[in-house]
Order: sequence, then structure tokens, then C-alpha cells
Amino acid sequence: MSRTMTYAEAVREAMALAMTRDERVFLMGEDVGIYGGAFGVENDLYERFGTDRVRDTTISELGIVGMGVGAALMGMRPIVEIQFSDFTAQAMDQIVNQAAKLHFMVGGQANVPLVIRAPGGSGTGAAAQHSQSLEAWFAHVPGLKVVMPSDATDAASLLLAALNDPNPVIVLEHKLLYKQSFEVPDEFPVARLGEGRKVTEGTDLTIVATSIEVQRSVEAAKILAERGISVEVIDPRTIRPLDTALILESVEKTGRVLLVQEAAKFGGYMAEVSATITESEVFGALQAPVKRLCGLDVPIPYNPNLERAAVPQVEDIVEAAASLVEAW
Amino acid sequence: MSRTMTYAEAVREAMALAMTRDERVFLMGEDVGIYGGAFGVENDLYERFGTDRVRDTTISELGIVGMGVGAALMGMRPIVEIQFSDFTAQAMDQIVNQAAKLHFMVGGQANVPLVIRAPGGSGTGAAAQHSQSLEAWFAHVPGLKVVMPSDATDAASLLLAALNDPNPVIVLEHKLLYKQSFEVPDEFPVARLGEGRKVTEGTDLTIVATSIEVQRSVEAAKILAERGISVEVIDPRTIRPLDTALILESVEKTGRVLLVQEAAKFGGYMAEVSATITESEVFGALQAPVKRLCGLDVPIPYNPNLERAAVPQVEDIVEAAASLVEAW
Amino acid sequence: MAVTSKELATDALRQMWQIRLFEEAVEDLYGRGMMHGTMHLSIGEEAVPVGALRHFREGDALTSTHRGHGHCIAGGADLGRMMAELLAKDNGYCRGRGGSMHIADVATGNLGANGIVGGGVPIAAGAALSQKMRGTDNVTICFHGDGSVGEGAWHEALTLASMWDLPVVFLCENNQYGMSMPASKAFKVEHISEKATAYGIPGETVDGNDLEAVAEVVGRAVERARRGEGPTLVEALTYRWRGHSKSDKNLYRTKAEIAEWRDRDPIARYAHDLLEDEVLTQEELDAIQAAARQDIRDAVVFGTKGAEPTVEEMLAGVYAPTPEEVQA
Amino acid sequence: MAVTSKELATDALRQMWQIRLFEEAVEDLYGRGMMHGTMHLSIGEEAVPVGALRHFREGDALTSTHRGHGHCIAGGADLGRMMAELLAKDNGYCRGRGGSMHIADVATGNLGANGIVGGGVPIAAGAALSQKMRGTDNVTICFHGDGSVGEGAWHEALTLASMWDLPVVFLCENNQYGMSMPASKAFKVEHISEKATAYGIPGETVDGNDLEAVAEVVGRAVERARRGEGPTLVEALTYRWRGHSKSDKNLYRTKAEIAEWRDRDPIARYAHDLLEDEVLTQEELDAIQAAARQDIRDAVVFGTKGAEPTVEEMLAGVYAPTPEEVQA
Ligand SMILES: Cc1ncc(C[n+]2csc(CCOP(=O)(O)OP(=O)(O)O)c2C)c(N)n1
Ligand SMILES: Cc1ncc(C[n+]2csc(CCOP(=O)(O)OP(=O)(O)O)c2C)c(N)n1
Ligand SMILES: [Mg+2]
Ligand SMILES: [Mg+2]
Repeated sequence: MSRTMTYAEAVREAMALAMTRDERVFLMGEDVGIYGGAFGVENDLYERFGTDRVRDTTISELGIVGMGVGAALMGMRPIVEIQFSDFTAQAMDQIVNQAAKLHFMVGGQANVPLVIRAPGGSGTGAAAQHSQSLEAWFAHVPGLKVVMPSDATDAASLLLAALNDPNPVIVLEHKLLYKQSFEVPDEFPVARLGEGRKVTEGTDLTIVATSIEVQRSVEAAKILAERGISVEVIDPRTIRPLDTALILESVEKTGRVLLVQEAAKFGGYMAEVSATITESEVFGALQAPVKRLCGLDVPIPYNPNLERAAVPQVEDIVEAAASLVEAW
Repeated sequence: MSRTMTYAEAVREAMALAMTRDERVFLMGEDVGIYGGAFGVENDLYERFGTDRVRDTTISELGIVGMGVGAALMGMRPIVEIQFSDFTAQAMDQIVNQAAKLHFMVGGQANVPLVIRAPGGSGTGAAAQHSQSLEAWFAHVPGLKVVMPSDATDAASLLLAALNDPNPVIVLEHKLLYKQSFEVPDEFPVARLGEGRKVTEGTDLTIVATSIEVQRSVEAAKILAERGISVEVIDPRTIRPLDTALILESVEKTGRVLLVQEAAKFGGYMAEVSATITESEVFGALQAPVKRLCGLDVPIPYNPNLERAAVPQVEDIVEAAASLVEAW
Repeated sequence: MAVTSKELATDALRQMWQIRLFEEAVEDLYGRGMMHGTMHLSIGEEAVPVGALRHFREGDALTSTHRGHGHCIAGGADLGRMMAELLAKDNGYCRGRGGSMHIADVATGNLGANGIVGGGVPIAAGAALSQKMRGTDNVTICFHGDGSVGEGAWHEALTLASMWDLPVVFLCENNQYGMSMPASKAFKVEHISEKATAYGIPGETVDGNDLEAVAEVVGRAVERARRGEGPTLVEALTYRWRGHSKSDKNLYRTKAEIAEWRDRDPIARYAHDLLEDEVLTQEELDAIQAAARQDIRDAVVFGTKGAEPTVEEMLAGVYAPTPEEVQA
Repeated sequence: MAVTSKELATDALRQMWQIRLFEEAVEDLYGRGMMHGTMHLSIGEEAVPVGALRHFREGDALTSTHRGHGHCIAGGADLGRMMAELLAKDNGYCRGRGGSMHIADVATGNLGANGIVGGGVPIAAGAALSQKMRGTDNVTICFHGDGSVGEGAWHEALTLASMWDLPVVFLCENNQYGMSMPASKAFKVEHISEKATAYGIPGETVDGNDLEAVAEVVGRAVERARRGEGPTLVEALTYRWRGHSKSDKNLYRTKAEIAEWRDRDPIARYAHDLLEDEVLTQEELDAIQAAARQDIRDAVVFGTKGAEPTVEEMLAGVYAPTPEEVQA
């Protein structure tokens, strides 16, 4: 059995499930109460769970995350929503210097089971301060786990997994996906953090993509199939820790790999995936250089045509993939 | 002619020079006045230039950087010191969402000629919140320039270049280097941002390293030379924008490359260098897989032995380099 | 109402009408799918920027917010270039890169709208620092919302500006809500201006829908700043008639409340007072409104005719060219 | 002095001596090269934590600072495990990973020292949120320095804690300086406690070198919090005899000032009062000091005998194991 649901609804359902099952779970953030969340993710949650467990905060990202850290240290299971992932910039100290390191710094005396949800990505015309994809920052922080759900099921399953994890987990959702509908199972499975997913099977080329670029890569794979190119799309889902084995196995099989991210190219997450592949034992199996297809190295512009040009679209993936297969 | 000077003294001299030459230059930061700076970098600058141009602030990193942005927008040339680069976490919004993007977002109407100095690195026993190497975050930000001086001359020359640049530049100094003495020229040349430096010439292996790991790599190269291995050490100096040509030329010649950074490995800056190399036309010239030697994926520990083990030391570089040359 | 000259009154009324009609035009264009992104309208708040900027002089600066059309227009910006920017055109203030949330007119001292709540507050303090260090009697007006008072950036900026007696007026546009968080709930003080005492500076609350009252109170604060006596926190009580942005369902406030504030329309009220005090006649009032309407029509025409920006120029616009690059 | 029981007095005096002698021992070990890193000594400030924590109960929590030995000892931590930690041993509280700046004793409610100025303040608010949501009458004591008052984190935490009436006592240890910045210059108020009015909460200043006065004032604040009436800002005026840390040349204060405060030694003063009020005899006073000295000797022995931590266990200590990992 399955049903249809938007990504936003899936996030909401997962939060509701968790709050129902575990009284330690609660949610804090800006406008998550009666407003229903800036993207409508929370909707009526505050009515269902009350303002004690769905807490509207002041506009104080550093303070909110810090309170999440404190509550988590005391055994609660807070979910903190950062309205746009761009505003994690305000909270980096609490995310990185506190949440991520506390367990280590105190020699294991305490954990910080904190879940931070923050939507990233461009495509809404919100320009440079509301459209970034900042996963590379978080992926570089020892002590954090980082997930990037690319569809409704994962949005729920990864969130449930994050809430079961004794470590701080940052969930980078995607603004454009919120309104998109997906087939979902009747009951959401709890994912395993660190386990990737093979989205399509293929033999000519591996595409590793994250977040909305997974959707675009699957679209591209369909088009490429018509051109006789068989693509295996891998979604790591958790970008820290990374399911390296799944990627290497696929690359070993196909011999070619295209890495697709929305974030600006230079210093982005896919550089790590590229380095991981070329450093590994599959280096010898590579029939072509590892190639990245990424956002342009610009702040996200307001103009819709420029904005579209700034990040990989389906046709860009098709072209990059085809040229990789055809040239090598 | 040349003279001897510590890295800290070189930074101080460059600041003094700039303040003497250009009245728009001034310095703000925590304890940069009578205290002389947490690492003694400023020393007597406040006596020489007065408290108006060497300004002691409250402990407010976000505010200080923000004031730097405002002053820069109005045509001043502020230098903002962040006492430890770890505390850039407090100021990420002003660094990334404001300073780096403003020129772009306002369509070129204004620039932000702001210089942010911040010491990074481990080795002082200051533990996880005072020892990070966070260059990967900044290198990923379009609109920022990022430099990492590895000796006294560069500490001065890159700073002078940063002060001439119309864009925001973050200068990541190294705490352990501050007290180290170097031969320096009588007059500091003004570097060109984006231009790397070949520190040693060699034929068997290229090492690309940053900051203190340049010093360690040069030490390692000496030891390796005794073992008959000829190493070319490249210091990019500016890590954004990167002098790709210099690196590729060297790799094409040697066919082998070891990338050395102090920062934790996963998602670190050298992943970008690795990906840049394997994506490039020198891919075919590689005789061995590109290899990284990085910090362990841990917060920096307090215990001195663990701390030493957490980042690449000279002997680690020797071993990694030798095995790369000998195995391939 | 305080007596005012016919000329001042005419200008003020025309600017208020320009703001109102500009935003109504924007709303209309958006509704017809001709404008994208999001928008934050200040309809109902027009008296604050127009009153506050009466004292604005050459060399003064202002920082603005996400709800910044009024600040921009009252600051003297060109309506055509503003509209072009919102229409994402190359002849817009930001060449289509910034949009409404980053609109700026640096030539008139408007350092820019800001997508980051509180983002402009330290920047304003920095602009004021520059004004002070250069020995001018210029001031900076820092527009910010009630919601931004919860941000650390706000606190740090007030701390630094008060410590250094900087010539800045922190002008809090208290429109009663952040996005949905009532200011009365967020801050346990009766008036936000009371928070001034924590910084040892004067604080004053004014009826933000009374243009002449705003001009008077801000005028005092500006004079104090020009005399070198430091910052003031002014709170202007006002109200936004529209929702926070397009996603707002207005669940957090009542229709009655909105109606009550519409009755206090700052434009109607000013016009009424001017008529009553015989400063302007009904025909003159009508002519002013008609002129403003024509201004906006012209602006729409200008904007609509603008060219589309190009990807190439966007790529070239991330960094300001260095002196050497300019030469080359 | 307020009357106190012999038992309370004995405990308090012994703890103050433990703190003083612990830090003198640490200073000595450091001087002899047996301890590394940096250190922040609270000698001269002992009455604040000991007085404040008189009201500490099971289930209460505290957050501490970089100058946290006193908080830890007064909270009831084991001196041997503390000393072992500072000696970077595996039997230390943090297994040698954290050192002085991250010392914690989570079992007694001490959530940890913090290397980040202001870092613990939102965490304290979060701990108090947990206490409140669980319906307990527990409280959190948030120790913080005067310098941290300049941080955005402090402001955001006070904003949120006051909005939600959280059971937290913000205890500002005003030792007159940040590192070198005088509190009197940094904050344009006579007493930091005046800042409480900005958050609509009570503020009180107390002589921090008078143990019983601290106990009384903090006691009132704790009772208020337990009753559910929300936070209080308490400012305890005190002084650090030593420099900020080992890099401090004490240029920013005079010898006379230091001498003046040494005359107000909180330990000598308390002992004197107890003698005068005939609570304890001179022999009893001497015995208490001697007992504390023996406690510290034992702690040094315990610490010195600790084992060296291993790299393997450090690597395993970055993430807390998930339930599945624990099972496996
Ligand atoms: C740092 C940051 N946090 C959150 C937001 C999302 N946001 C945009 S406007 C807004 C409300 C701002 O309220 P206020 O300052 O009162 O200004 P108003 O919208 O009422 O004019 C919020 C929460 C943001 N843009 N930046
Ligand atoms: C965010 C941050 N900024 C700066 C520092 C460097 N620093 C450490 S302690 C200190 C002074 C703190 O002063 P205060 O809060 O009064 O505590 P005290 O040292 O006087 O006990 C500074 C600037 C830091 N550790 N963290
Ligand atoms: Mg508002
Ligand atoms: Mg202090």
C-alpha cells in the first residue's frame, strides 16, 4: 500500500509521530506555531501538540540552537528549526563549537541528541541570502551527522532516524521540494544514518547527487536511457558519515562518475566525494576522470533566468553525462 | 639584504606600514590595544597609532565584523582581528551573508574592502574550541578571498595585498608560527592574491600544503632528499582564488601529488585541490592516485600526544610521500 | 500637528504616496505573475522613513531591511531603477541580482536593504564609526524591525555604538510583529525603547503613523548624534497592513486589529491635518497624489523596458576588480 | 555577616580553600612544565561559586566558563578526576580530551566549562527549559563573565529565558575585566545588573567577595526561579588576582588596584568573620585549611598516576554510539 504526500507533509508527519511516541521530543523555531512555519511545514502542529511542545521563538538563531543544546544535554530530544539554512550562519558557534564537540570534549560524559532542521536551496527568487546550499560547511565538522533528504519518504525516514540518534544531526531540507508530491509508504521506515540509496540501476555511468539534484538526475537518467545511456543514480542521503562503499561499488561497475550538487562548485561537498573516489582502490577502474557538475561560483542571483543558470538543471546533467560517456 | 623577524612581527610591521601609508586603514578587535593582542601580534601598535586607529572592542565578534563591513562600505580600510579563528563561527553571518555578497547583491554599486585576520591551528594545548583550521568554510564562499601565509614574508606581503584589494579578504594566520623566526627582506613586497609559490623544486613528487604544513613539508622534503626522493613543495598562499596553473604544471611534471593540510580530512580544502587535479587535463599524467594527508576527523584534543597525533607531522609527511613514490 | 512648511509637507506627502503606490504596483505586478520571488510590503508604515529622513544630509548613511522600499524611496532613490530591479532587469539598481531584499542606492547613502534580520544593524554602527573617524558631523540612520531586537547582532551593535558614542540613530520600526511573533510577547518591556537604558543611551517611543512626530523625535536624535553625543534608540509604533510576505495567512492577528490600524492610515491622517491646518488645499492634495501616481506609472514603464542581465556579466560581478585588473 | 551554621560555614570555607589551593597547585605544575595548554585562574573569586551553589540541589544544573575550576569544585566534583583532567590523563573527567577549558561533571549537574565566551549562556537557558517542561522545580545557574555580556549569545539567551519565564539564574561574575577590557568602559551602565530591566527581569548586584551575601542574593533568585517566576540577573563584583591567562602582562591595571582587591580576599574575610562571630575557632579554621591542602595533595597524586589516553579511544569518542552500535 502506498499513498501520496508532499515532502513538507512528510516532515510534519514524522515530527508528529515522534512527538506522539516520545514525550521528550519537542520543536522550537521562528514562526513554527500559529503561523505554521515559513514554508507551512508545521501547519497545525501547534494545535495538536500545544504551544509547550511547538514553541515559537524570537528571532535569535544562536540562542535557539543553544537552548536546543542545553535541553538535549538534559535528556530532551529537541528539534530546532532554522527558517532558512542561510541563517545557520548566526548559529555556527552553537552548532559547531558546542553541539558537535561536547560529547568528545567531556570525554563521553554527555551526548547532545539535537536535531536541527533547515531548508536550503535556490529556485524561489529569494536571492543570495535565502538560497544557499551550505552542506559543505557541516560535512566538514567532526561530531555532526548531516542528512539531505531528496524525497518525501526520506524526509520522514531520515528525520525519524535523526531523532533516534544520540548525536547532533542537521537535516538539510530543500525549499523547492516542500510542495512536491511523492508516493510514500503507509508507514515510514526509520532510515539508518550513513546508508545511501541506489535510486536507479545502470551500467554506463554513476551519478552521485544530493537533495533536489537527485530528482533532477533521475529525470536526466530517463532522458539518457532514451539515448541508450544507462545511468546508476546514487543518493548518499547522509553526507556525513558517507556511505563510501555504495559509491565505490557502483563506480567500479560503471567506470565513470558524475557528481552533481546544487551548491557552488569551489570547495563544495562533491570535491570530497571526488577525492574519496580517486584515493580509493577503484582508481584503477576509472575509465574517465571524475567529473563534477555544480552550481556556479556566484551568490545566488535574484533574476529568475540567472538563478536557473546558476545551478544544475536536468538538461545540464544530461549534457554532462552524455559527454562523459561519449568522450571516454 | 635581509633580516630576521618573527611571523607576528611581520604581521605587525605590515599593519604599521599600511596605517602609515593610508589613513583609511585602522584595526579593531578584542584586546588589540594595551594588552597587545592575545598573541602579542599588536604589541605597541596602539601607542604608535593611538586608540582611535587601534580599537579595543567588547567581546562581540559578529558586531565587530559587521562594523568592519559598514566602515569598509563607507570607504575605510578596516582590519578586524578575530582572536582565534574558531570565533569566526560567531561572525559567519557578517562574513558570508554580508561582506562576501554585498558587492554582487547591489550590482557593483559598492565594495567591501575589509580584511579579517584570524589565527587558526592546533599545537598549543588549547583544545577543541581554540584549535580549528576552518579554511574550507571560507574557501567555499563566492565573494571572499582567502589567504594562508606560511612564513613571515608572506604574512606581511599577503596582508599588504589584502589591504590593497577592493574585496573582503580573510587572512588565516597560524598560532604556532607567530613566534617562529624567519629571514625576511628589508622591504616586504606586496604579494599578488591568487599567485602561489613554488617553495622547493623537485621531480619525483609534488606536495601541495598550506600554512604550517608548508613548513613541515619543507622539512620533510629535506629528509626525503636524503632518501633520494626529489620533492616540489607548492604553497598556494591564496586558497581562494587558487593558483591552479602552478599546481597542474608541477603535477604534470612529477606525476605524483600529496596534498597536506592540518584541518580534519573529511570535506576539507584539499578535497577541492584533489578534485581540481583529477578533473583537469593532467589526469592522464598521473602516475599514482592523488593522495591526501590531513588531520584526523576529530575535534582537536587537549592531551599533547593526542593533539600531535591529530594533525600531520613531519614524519607523517615523509612516510606518506615515500610510500607514494615507492609504491607507484 | 506641529506646524510645517508647505514645501516640506508637499515633499513628504508625495513620498508617502510614492511608497504606497509603488508597493501597490508591485503587488499588482506580482499578482499578475510579472514579478517573482517574495515581497515585504510596508503599506501602512510610510510615515516612518519619510519623517525620519527629513534630516538626512549629504554624507549621511542609512541601512535598511527586508521591508525596505520606503527607506529607499524616502532616501531619494530613483523609482524607475527601483522598479527595474524588482522586475529583475539589468537597468535596476542591482542589475537584477539583488531584487527587493537587497535594493540599495549607495550614491544617496542607502547602504542597502538586507535579507538578514538584524544584518544591517552592525553595518550601520560601522558606517557611523567611519563618519566619526573622519571627523564629519554625519550620521547613520539604522532602520530595523522589532523582530531584529531579538538578534545578537542588534545587541552587539548597540553595545559597541554606545561604548564609542557613535553618530547613529537606531530606529526601530515596531509594527507589532516579527513574522507572527508579537513584540509584546517577545520582549518583556512595555516599550522597546526602554532597552536603551541597558546601553546607557536615550530611548524614545513615538507614534510612527504621525509623520511630523517622527520627524521631530528622530530629528532630536540626529542632532544629538551630530553633536558627537552618541546613539539614540527610537521606537516608532506602526503597523503593516499586509501580511508579512506572500506566504502569510494572517492567522496570528484579527481582522479587527487590522481595521483599527487602517483607520490610523498615516497618509490620510497627514493629508487631513494639512488640510485642517490650511497648509495645503484639497486640490493640492489631489495633485500630489496624482503626481505620485504618474511617478509610479513612469517607473513601471522604465522597469518593464529594461534589458535582461547576462550570465557573463553576473560571473564577472562576484568580485570587484583589483586596481591591476582595472588597468588590464 | 549573616548568621550561618557551623556546618555550612565549614563546608564553604573548605571549598574556598580547595579552589584556591587547587589553582595554586595547577599554577605550580604549569610552572614546572608538568601541565600544558593555557589556564585561567579564579584566585580571588572563590566566594562566588561557593556562595551561589549553596542552594544547589539534585536535578539542578550549572553552566560554567573558561574560568571554571571554582564552579566545578563548588558543584561537588571530585578533585582527583579534575586534576587528572588538567594533567591530560585518561582518568580525568574528560579522559584528557578537554582539559581545564572543558571540564565538566555531568553527574553533579555541571554541564561543562566552555572555551567560548558566552557559549554556555544559551545552553543554560536550554537546561532550564528542560527543567520547566518536565514540571520540576529545578533551576540552572549560569555562571558567566562580565565580558560575555557583550556577546549576542548572552542577549539572545536572556531574551528567550525571560520570554518563557525559565528557571535560570544568570550569574555574572564581574571581575572588572574581560581579558583587558574594563567592564566599566565596555558597558555604559553603572552596574551590569541594570541590564536586567531590558529583559523585564529583576537584577541585583552583590559583593562577590562576601560569601554569605552571595548565598543570600543568589538564594532569592533561585527561590524565585523554583516558584516558576522566571530568571534573575545577579551581578557579583569580584576580582581575579592573577592575569587573564599565562600570556597576560597585566598592563591594563595597576599594582595598587590588585593590592587593594587582595586586601578584600574572600577567604581571609570569611575566616575572619567566622572567628569574630564565634562560629569557628582558630584551630578549626586551621584544620579546615589543612584538610583542603591534603585534598589537593591527594588529587595531584591521583592525577599524576593516571594513564595516558590512546588515539584509538579518541577516534572512537567523536560520536556517541547509536543503540544499534551499542548492541553490536
Ligand atoms: C537572521 C534571520 N532570521 C530570520 C529571518 C526570516 N524573517 C524574515 S523577516 C522576519 C520577521 C522580521 O520581523 P521584524 O524585524 O519585526 O520586521 P518586519 O517584518 O516586521 O518589518 C523573519 C523572521 C531572516 N530573514 N533573517
Ligand atoms: C567567543 C569568544 N571570544 C573571545 C574569546 C577569547 N577570550 C577568552 S576569555 C576572554 C575574556 C572573558 O572575559 P569575562 O567574560 O569577563 O571572563 P573572565 O576571563 O574575566 O573570567 C576572551 C576575550 C573566547 N574564548 N571566546
Ligand atoms: Mg516587525
Ligand atoms: Mg571578567
